[in-house]
Amino acid sequence: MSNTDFVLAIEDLTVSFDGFKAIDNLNLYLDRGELRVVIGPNGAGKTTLLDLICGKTRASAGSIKFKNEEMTRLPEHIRVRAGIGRKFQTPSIYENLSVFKNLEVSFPRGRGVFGALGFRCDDEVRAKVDEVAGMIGLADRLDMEAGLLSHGQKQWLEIGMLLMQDPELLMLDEPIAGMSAKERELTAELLLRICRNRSVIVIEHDMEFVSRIAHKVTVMHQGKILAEGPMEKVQADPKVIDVYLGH
Amino acid sequence: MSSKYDNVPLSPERRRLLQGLAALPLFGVSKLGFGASLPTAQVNTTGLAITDTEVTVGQLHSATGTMAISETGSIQAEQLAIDQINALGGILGRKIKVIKEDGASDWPTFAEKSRKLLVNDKVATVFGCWTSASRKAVLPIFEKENGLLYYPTFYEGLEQSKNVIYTGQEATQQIIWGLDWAQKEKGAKKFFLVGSDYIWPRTSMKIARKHIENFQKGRVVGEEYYPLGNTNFNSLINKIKVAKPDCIFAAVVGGSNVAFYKQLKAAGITGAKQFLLTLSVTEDEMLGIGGENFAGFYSSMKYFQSLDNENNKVFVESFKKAYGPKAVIGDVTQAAYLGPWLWKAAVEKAGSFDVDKVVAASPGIELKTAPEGYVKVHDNHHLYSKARIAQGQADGTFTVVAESSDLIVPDPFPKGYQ
Amino acid sequence: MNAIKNWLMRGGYGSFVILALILVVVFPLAMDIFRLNLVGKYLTYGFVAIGLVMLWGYGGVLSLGQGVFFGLGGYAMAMFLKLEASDPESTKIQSTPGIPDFMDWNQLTALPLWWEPFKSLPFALFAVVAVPVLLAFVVSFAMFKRRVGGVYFAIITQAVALILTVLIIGQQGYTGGVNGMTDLKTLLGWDIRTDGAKYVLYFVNAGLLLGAILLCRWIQLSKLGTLLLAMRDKEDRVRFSGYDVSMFKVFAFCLAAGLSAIGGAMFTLQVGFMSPSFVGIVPSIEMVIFAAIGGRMSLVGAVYGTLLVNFGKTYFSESFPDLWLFLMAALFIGVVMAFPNGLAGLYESHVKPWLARRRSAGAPATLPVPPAPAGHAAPVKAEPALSARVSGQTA
Amino acid sequence: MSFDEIYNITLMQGFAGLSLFAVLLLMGLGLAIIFGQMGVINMAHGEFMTIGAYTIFLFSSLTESLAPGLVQAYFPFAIVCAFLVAFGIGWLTEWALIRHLYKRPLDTLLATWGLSLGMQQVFRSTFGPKEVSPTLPDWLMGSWSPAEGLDIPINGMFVLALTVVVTGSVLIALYRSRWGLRVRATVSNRAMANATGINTRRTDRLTFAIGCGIAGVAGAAFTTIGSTGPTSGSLYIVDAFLVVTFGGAASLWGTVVSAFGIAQTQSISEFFLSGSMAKVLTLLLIVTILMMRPQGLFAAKVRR
Repeated sequence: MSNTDFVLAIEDLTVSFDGFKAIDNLNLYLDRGELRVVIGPNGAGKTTLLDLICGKTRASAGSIKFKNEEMTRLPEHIRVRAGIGRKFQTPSIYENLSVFKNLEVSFPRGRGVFGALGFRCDDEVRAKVDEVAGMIGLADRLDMEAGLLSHGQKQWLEIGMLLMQDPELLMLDEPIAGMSAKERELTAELLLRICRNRSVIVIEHDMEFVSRIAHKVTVMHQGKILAEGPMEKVQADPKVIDVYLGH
Repeated sequence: MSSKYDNVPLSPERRRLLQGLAALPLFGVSKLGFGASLPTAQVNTTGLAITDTEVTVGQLHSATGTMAISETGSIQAEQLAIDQINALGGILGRKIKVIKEDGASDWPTFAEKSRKLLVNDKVATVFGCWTSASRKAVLPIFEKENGLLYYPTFYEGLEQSKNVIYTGQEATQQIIWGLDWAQKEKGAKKFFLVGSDYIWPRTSMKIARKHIENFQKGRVVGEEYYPLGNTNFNSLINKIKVAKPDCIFAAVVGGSNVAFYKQLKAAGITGAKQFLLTLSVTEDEMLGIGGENFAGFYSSMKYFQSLDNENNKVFVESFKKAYGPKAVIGDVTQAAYLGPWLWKAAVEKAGSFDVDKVVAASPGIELKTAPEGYVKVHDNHHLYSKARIAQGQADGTFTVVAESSDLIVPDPFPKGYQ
Repeated sequence: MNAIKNWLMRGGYGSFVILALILVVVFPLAMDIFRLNLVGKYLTYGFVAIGLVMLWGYGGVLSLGQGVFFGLGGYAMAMFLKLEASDPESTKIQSTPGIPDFMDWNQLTALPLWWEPFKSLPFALFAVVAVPVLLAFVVSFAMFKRRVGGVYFAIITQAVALILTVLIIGQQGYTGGVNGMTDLKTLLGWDIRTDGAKYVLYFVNAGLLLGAILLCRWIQLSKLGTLLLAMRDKEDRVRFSGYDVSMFKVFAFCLAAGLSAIGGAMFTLQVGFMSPSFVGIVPSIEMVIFAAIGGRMSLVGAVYGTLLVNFGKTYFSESFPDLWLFLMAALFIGVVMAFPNGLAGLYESHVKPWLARRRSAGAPATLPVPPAPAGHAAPVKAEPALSARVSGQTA
Repeated sequence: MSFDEIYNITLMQGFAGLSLFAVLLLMGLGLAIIFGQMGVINMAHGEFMTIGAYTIFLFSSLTESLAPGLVQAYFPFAIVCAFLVAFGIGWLTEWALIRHLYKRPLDTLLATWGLSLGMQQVFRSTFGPKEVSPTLPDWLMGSWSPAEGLDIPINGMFVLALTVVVTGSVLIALYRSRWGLRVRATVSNRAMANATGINTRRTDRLTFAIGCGIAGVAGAAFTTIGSTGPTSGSLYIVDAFLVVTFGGAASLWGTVVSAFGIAQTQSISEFFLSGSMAKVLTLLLIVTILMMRPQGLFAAKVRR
């Protein structure tokens, strides 16, 4: 397949660790503006899939096209600059820096060595920080050291750091793990808001949460795609039921 | 090191005070007490650290670091000579006081310490240095500050300084006679040259090669250098086996030395089968190598502990008395022992401690009591000395087998060898 | 007044000003030229130490081969000085006059081609920085691109140090071998061995060091500094924020190399020779401990650490040579086990709160500046060694 | 040169490579356990070797003065003692120093470097600055000469045999014993190992001590081919680290292969080049390969 409208097109993707195929001949297509949730039992290869897309792990075979551009051989930072953002499972923020600094550092300017040396925090940066901070509900916490935030706030901050870069594809690995019910609610709203002008892939276990946000659900099992489609359809799929209940 | 060498230097104020007092002509009581012949103002016109009763000298060797292995003997010998001189009443009625500095096997430290000794402590002379590198590091300082250094080690030559008296052999004194002996007595025509990779072995081997090729009409069948501290010589030994030299001519130093001889022995190259002449094994090195590994090989030096003469018997006895019956004396140790005595003779001849006067008086100074026999200072500040060949024994001693009939003239810039 | 005070507080420049005063005013007044020249020599190691603060403290990359760059800078300088000292007149005793003495000893009969450019001072000064930085770039680019880090990087830098030492010693016809390049005399006809020259060189050296600290401080306060710190803790996060992490590390390594090289060149000028004993592993690790004792996060602390260790070394090796190694061992172990952040950390955790308590009534509480260089902790510590050395010297 | 001679030289040169291999492997083995399995960078490894060497020297001196008749027999006992002494000091070191630093690997490097300085000074104060050599039993000296012109060094064979025995025991211990199981469990997942009832602190201490003990054996073996001085250890340390790193830190087989490769490269290039250049060439080769393959020759691919 050459040029498509998909923001992300993954074809025949395989990665093996010493013979063990963590991802096995996988195909996946993602539309612009789509919010896709990937579910599956432990060890299905969900996190590995995100690792492959963002470049943390190198594929053994297959192709990953982002906006029709081949990504498989590119280093991580180039993929990020192309518009792929990734949030890790455990909140990964700079604990010693203030919330403001965390966001400022993520602003996509001055990314080279000398660019970083000459970087100045001007009005444009401040405006963007304020905007994002408002979105993630941390506008009144800008001067706080990030390490002092609550667990949920840390998760939001990391999402905010990604939003600073306006990525076209956002990948979130279990964003609500460890959150209170109230925080989950807020997170769901946040996700629905931010997917308006970008595509989002979310890995999640919480089915209630999934059904609340997902446009489409992909079920993975043993490195392969077991089922794909709207939540209700997938939930009714006997293969899926077998995988979840058979174990 | 024993604590008896830890001399605490006088504080500068105190020293200045003492100097000031000594300069007062009427304040001569102490002089009378010690029966000094000359007033300090007369023997010391350049502000050296000399009082009516004491003359301060420096001693600069490595007490720590890799070179401590080699320099310990020199430290001991110099101290012994100084103790003996003091027991005889000192020099010009003044006892010698030593400021001991540790160069720590580090050349910049040598430079730092030599500057301290000359500039801060104003010592009358320095006994010290062992490696060429340390001497090269301090040389500009001695020339700049007009100090005086007695340097004990046999070395590569190519140097002559107003401010240094070289009490060891320069390269030709150690090499040429030995090679001639090897040719005459052992019929050696094919030589294999082996050395550690630094200036002294390289220069020595350069002289050896020129002598073998141009003067002896012999052949050099191999020339190899190994990094300092190398401990694996098996490949080299195989190269030697391929080349089949009549003589292995070796200048391997330090820890490599031990490995070299142990592995030679293990490869079946022993004194009984192969003629080997070395420039770098003295009684000191023998301790580490072990007599059984060196037995039958030959060493070219000017001094061996087993030398049979009256001076040496007395020297060996007093050395062992001072440092224990197991102490051994190598070539450099003996050369270091000469330093204080040569200085004493020069100072007394000059009638002054002033460096310029001592330097001027030095050429022609003779020492009839040297353990190695008679020595004399040449105009080029090196010593006339004899060359000797000795064979290593299984018990770790050397038996002298040959000795040059005449004193060999030192020639640090030998024509035809450059 | 208040503006200056604020500026000093904000960037942590107060401690910098104190250091500058000590280096430029106190030391020259309190010491004779011999001691001052020694301090000058120590300060050249200070360049390496602040380079390590940037590389190790900020960048999280430990190099055990900084001696390589110190040595290369020093050698580049020494080559120029050696050529100037080897004019045909003063080397007429050689078989080939006009080339450095060690070349003559090694039967070279002409100056090697790659030595030729070092006849020019501008080229030599350029090479002082460029050669080490280039080497640093090649080594680190290859490794950081491949994500070699931590322990592996440290060990490979050691291997590089070993290679260079063996090369320099083995190629003595071109490098002076173990002896190094000695007997350097003049810089464009200006005799660097006189007391006057030593004063001048000391101030140039101190000025450059202070300049280097300001440069590093500026980098620390820039986004680059933030990123270096961020990388040390959350490397992946930085990478997935679109930064090429390896290039930042390469930059830190090149910066440290360039600083070390300047130190090396100043060493050559002040001491009058350069030798391979600085290139090897042992001096490289010793330089790491200078930074560790001062505080790996503090530029000013690193300079105090350097001074303290070297004063200690000089003092102890003069008075108790046997104890020196034990003391050094204790310093290494003690700092690592008890004060991972060195003197600066000690100052931050003990002295500063104490000072704050004493002042707490009047002055407004100071905002904690996280990696602020420590100020007066070190000089207080250094005093015993200093006073012992300084007493009785003419001012 | 006749065919026979070429044949003999080839054999002897081959053995030279083998004995260098044995030396490197013996140096690297203890380190491979400590660095590879525990991630601790023990810069005092060389000094633990020196401890072993001095133990042999002590034994030799004591035997000579107390029971001269036993000079031929003391060596095997002395090697066992070298292991025990180094083991004991390693145990103490882990207790006093290393266990506080597991989370800061670069700091173990600095602390153990300090330790090595201190140990060197202890050696110097105890045994003097000069190098010493133990009196070796006659059966360890000289060469085995199966044919005219062919001499195989006996000390080389001894070191080779010792290396085979030590390496074999380590491999067996690591893959067949309970200690080995515990070590491997701890390496792959410390928290889980702890949870399953493995006393990881005890395992660490034992592992470190065993690594040190092997260093002691290495030092003991080296007395047959080299010298012993207070600073001998520092000669070995970089080589030892290179062997382990080059092999891929976590793999003992890697250490074996890398020691073999380095030894052959060095030994062959020494035969054809000058000694210094051979060293530079070997090191450059190692660094180049490490730059292209930073994980070393053998590295487990782990899903991260």
